[in-house]
Amino acid sequence: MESDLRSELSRQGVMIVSLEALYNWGRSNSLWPLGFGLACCAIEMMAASMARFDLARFGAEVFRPSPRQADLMIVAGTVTKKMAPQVVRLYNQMPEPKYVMAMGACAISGGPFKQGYNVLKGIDRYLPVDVHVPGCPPRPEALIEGLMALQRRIMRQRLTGPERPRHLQAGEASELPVPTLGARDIEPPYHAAVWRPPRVARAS
Amino acid sequence: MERLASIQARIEAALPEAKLALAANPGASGQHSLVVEAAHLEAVARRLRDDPELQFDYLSNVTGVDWLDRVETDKVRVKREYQGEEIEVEESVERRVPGYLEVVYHLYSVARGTGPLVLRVRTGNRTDRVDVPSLANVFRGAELQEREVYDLFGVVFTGHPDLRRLLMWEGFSGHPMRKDYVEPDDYEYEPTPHGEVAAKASRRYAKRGQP
Amino acid sequence: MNMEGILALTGWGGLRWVGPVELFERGPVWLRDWAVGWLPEGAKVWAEGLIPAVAVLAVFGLLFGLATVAERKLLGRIQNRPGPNRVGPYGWLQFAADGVKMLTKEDVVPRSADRVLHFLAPIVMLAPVALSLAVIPYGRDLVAADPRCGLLFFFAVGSAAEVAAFMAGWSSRNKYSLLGAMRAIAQMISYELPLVLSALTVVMMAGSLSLVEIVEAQSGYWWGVIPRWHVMTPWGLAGLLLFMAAAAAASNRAPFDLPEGESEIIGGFMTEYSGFKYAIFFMGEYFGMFAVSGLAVTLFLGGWQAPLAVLEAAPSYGWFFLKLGVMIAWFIWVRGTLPRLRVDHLLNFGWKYLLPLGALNLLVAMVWRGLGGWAFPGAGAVRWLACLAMIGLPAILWGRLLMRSRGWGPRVYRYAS
Amino acid sequence: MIDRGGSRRDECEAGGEDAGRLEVSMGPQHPSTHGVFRMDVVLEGETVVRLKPVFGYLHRNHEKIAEQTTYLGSMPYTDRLDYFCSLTSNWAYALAVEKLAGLAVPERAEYLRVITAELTRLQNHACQMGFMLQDLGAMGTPMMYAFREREKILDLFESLTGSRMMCNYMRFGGCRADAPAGWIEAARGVVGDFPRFLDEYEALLATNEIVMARTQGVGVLPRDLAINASASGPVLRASGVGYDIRKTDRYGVYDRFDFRVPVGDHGDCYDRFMLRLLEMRESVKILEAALEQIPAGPVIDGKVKLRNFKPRAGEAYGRIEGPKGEIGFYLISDGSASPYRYRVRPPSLINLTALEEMCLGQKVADVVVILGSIDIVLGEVDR
Amino acid sequence: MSVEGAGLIRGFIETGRNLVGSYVDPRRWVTVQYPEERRATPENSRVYPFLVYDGADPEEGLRCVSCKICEKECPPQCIYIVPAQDERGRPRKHPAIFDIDISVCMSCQICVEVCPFDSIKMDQAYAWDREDRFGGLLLHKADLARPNRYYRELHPAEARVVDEHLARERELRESGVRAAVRASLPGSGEPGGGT
Repeated sequence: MESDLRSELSRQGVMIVSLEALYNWGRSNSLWPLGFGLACCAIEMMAASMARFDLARFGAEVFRPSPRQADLMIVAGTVTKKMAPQVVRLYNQMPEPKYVMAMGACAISGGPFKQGYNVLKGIDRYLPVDVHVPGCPPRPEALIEGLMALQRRIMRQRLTGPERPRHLQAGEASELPVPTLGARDIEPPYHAAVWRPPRVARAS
Repeated sequence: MERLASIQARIEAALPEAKLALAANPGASGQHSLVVEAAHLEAVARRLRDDPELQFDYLSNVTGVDWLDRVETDKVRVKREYQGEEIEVEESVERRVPGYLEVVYHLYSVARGTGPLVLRVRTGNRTDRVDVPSLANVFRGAELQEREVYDLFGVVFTGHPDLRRLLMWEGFSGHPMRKDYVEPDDYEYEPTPHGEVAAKASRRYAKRGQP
Repeated sequence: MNMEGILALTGWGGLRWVGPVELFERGPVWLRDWAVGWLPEGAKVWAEGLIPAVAVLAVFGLLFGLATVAERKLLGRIQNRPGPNRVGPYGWLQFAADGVKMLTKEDVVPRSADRVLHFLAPIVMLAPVALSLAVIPYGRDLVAADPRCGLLFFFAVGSAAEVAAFMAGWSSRNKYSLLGAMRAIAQMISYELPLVLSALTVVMMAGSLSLVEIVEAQSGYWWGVIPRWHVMTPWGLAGLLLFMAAAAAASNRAPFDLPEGESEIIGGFMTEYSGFKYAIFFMGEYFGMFAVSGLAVTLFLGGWQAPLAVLEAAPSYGWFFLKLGVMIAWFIWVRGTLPRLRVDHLLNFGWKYLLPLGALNLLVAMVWRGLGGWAFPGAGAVRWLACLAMIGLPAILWGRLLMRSRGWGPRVYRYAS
Repeated sequence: MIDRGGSRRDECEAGGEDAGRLEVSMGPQHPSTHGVFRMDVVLEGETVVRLKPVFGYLHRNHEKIAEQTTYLGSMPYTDRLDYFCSLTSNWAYALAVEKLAGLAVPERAEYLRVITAELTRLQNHACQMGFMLQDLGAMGTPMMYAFREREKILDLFESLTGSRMMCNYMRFGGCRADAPAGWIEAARGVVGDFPRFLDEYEALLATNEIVMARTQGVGVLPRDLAINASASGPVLRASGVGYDIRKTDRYGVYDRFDFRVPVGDHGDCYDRFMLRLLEMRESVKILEAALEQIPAGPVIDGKVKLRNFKPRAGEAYGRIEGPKGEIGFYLISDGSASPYRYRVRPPSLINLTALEEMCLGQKVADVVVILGSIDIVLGEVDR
Repeated sequence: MSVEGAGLIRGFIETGRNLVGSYVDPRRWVTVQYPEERRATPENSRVYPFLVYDGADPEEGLRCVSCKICEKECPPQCIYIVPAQDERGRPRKHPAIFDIDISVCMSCQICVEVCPFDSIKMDQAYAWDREDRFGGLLLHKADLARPNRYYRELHPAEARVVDEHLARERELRESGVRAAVRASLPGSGEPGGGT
């Protein structure tokens, strides 16, 4: 339905709720995160769920310890190469629809530790990330902003057509290949299907 | 320094075969150390722990240091014949000093509130003679730290109850904390490259060949 | 409006003037009779069973949704935060959002799982507890089924839920699930007994296994003010406390939520469940809590009886659900306060503490009845205190003995010189 | 002392490789391993017969990075070691560098260091108790109360240092910035309110029968083993060793304050829990005195260079009593702008040395409690 | 002398007090309902750096002279600077490119401390959530430039000190120039320099 017609109707007191809107409303307002902390950012994630900021107001305080019941993976902290296979495995264990939030500089790009030999330079090399929340660590307010951005993103999604969410597209795998630990480095260094970085022109 | 010398004398009196050397610290901290031969490390540590006058019962810190092979130039005076005359000239001679791995122990005494006593022990070289006796049987506190030194520096602790890698995964090769460790190259996306990283990143971009 | 009341359809065909009190009180029954009346004769029997069943499921389904939100809000308040407050008015539609999400979530079955058992377990979890809701009288004449042995039916059916927990844990092929399942079984065996024992006291005093009759046995008031609920007697009070402790264990609520102990074994037997199956487990757990709370209300708190004679004007089912709400709030409060027990503590607590006290309570109830003949001034108070001491003192002393024998107790600390 | 631990281990292994054993890998993603820590546990029923910790899931190469950057550049990284206690890590590092370079610290800076370190101790201990109770299965309530108080302290940190968690506050030869106007008063208010929270905690938990049953006699660390395994901080003191670096080393200006060091006699989880409670009460005393006595003056030695800081060749080991135990830094300088060797002595890692001994024969539910009572933080364990 | 069970009851009283207290006691009602309610961040608070410019033109007024000190001192190496060049190819005291990768920045403010020109300062905006990592989190010169007025609003006390310092420097520089000019004039015996 056209959005202006819908808004006109709602002004007249007629609420039109499409199945799509209901579906999006449900999943955006019930984002249960995986209780999954990696490093410093996990503490701010916890702080966000505590009394001062209270993530519960958004219905998102139900930190599920089991990935089977979680909707949102907040990658909060440094992903090391040793940990990366487990993170991908956890993502694979989550049921669709699932979302990934990269919280903090380390999860996005390796952050301050990107120079390290055991640090993965961004979880988006292996997982499709929906929202990036930079910060070192992000303040709880920033995390809440990120959560609201994710909610808006879900509400915007159309269930049909080429723009439909990933989990509704045929051929999009719910499980991603798990990288393995090699003798010197993690292999492969990234999944080409997920990660397509642009080239930044820089003088060496 | 004096106190350390008296400790040295005390240990040498109790363990005549163990030769200790004093290593002076040129820095401001004044924490000088005792260098122990690897063969006598365990006996010395046990003595330090059990001697009623010393009671260094608390092994606070164990760590490795990688000293690379280095070239030293010594000034030597040599006699040379110069225009039929023998004169003494100063020449610089390059000398290759083999590197070694060093394990440093910081001991404290809980019973007496003294410390730190710094012990150092050195391996033969950096490649094949890298073993040092483990202190895990004298101080349990050394167990995990020795594993870490093994993992990151490649010092092999003989007699360690469970010598496995601590931080890196099983099957990893190399010892990352060594000074000559070459880090894996994963600079596929570097918007702010510097120095060496910039070179690596541009190599990466050239290989990928995408715009 | 007519002072006589309003015109109401009282059942099939009976149209007469009734007052608002009667309307609310009898309304549900009339509604049922009216609906049944439309049907042909052969279908009436079925409808008479089906309509209450649907009504119970609908009411408790809604209650389940509201209880989850209430739990999150109340826990929030205990923890100095508001809890869900943005979805729907004051956050009360949070359960709907969760429900929509759960319904549309992918259902993952682990590759190595036993698919049949894995599928059946949530159903086996929910069905018996839903059945056990049938025998609870929600109001005057408002009970889905009133068998002569209602209490027996309740316990027989209710304990099937633990089988479901074991099915779930076993079929998931996950070590944490299995640990949770084993804990569930151990817990069931230990806690059914004290649960039944404390209920048995009531059966003995009321002389009936029918829950409707047990409620009726608690009607009336002492001196016209204090309701004759069982909880007002020493044995009833002790019985209620024992029952609530055992009930928390039976419904896997804190501090006895070991089968799913999140901090130890992830989600216990539910670890591998996702989407709607998980929601059904969740629902089964809440239904179990409603059932035991409803039974506690029925057995000890006078069921649908009003607390004061003047308040009897309010509909009886209103009182029942109010009391049920208080019980649920108590469960939530406990969850917000207490840490979890350990398996062996749980078993010890059940076998060594609750069970002997339950048996003692039976004795106290007998004494209470035996002392009923006393007729000197203040006899009531003496009898009350004597019986309370009979159960209270052993409870405290026995508890102390058990604690001290393990060396548990407060400590005094020294300071280094 | 070691032999006993060893024999106990052998005994359990000799118990037979019969059926009924269950190998569980707890972690690296487990709600109660406080991050990405893993324990490979062998269970008989629910009893632990073997436990092997697996580290390294958060090994982010702190030491290597520090050897490639300047002395100053490592300071913000020390924040991220123990992300609950950035200020004490700052202090330990600054202390080591000051020893290395022979720097003195102005008096006001010393007081600010004591104040921030003790505030850090308060919030760390409060949160540790919250986490431990979370592991015991309390639905977050104690943790919520702890974080409620922590936020007040973080507000102080933010207005002093600019950041809630990653303070990066201390510099070689002092502190980066002086306290803003009104900060001391605000800190006095927070410290004055704190005992109320401690009372609340004590009422909620200290005599709670379930807490006592779950923690008393659980995870006992005998005195000799505690010393031999280099345990430190509250873990060491709970085992009956009155060893506090604030008293022994008298670093900073700690000798000006009157405080006591509580000591436990049983070495179990309850002792470790209660000691933290008592230590917080002592910290409040230190804070009250420090906020009263703090002198005016500069907060940093103006002669110390910020850039091109090159201490002369040598080495130093500096340590302080962090909330989790002895945190020390060992530095070797070769006279250049970055340390030749940079080593962190991580209390969390070393306190885990005797984890297996503490867990053997206990139930699986106790393992998480024992781990919680040790108070580890993975950033520091793996570095 | 304690009675078993008293500990549990004490716990219930405590949680009950908090339950009631969250309705009546402001000390037990600590939630800041973000985004409707926001707490003012303290003056010292810091998130990401920005570049200060004087005057009205964000390009020409930039204080940055492209000395690359911050680039070198930045611990995670997230700053990238290329100096501008004039027509003859000589480096100008102005950055052509000044990028900060905030997906790497650790908000340590070491760049602020080492900057001798007071040109880089810390911002307090924290909401940087982006769906696009590659474009959205690399801040360029234009995104980073902020007027001095903005800095004064964020950090009033600090800005006052900086402004005074800069004014004094400018004065010295100008008086130095004047003195130097005077010194170069014939017949003047005044010593030059602006110390």
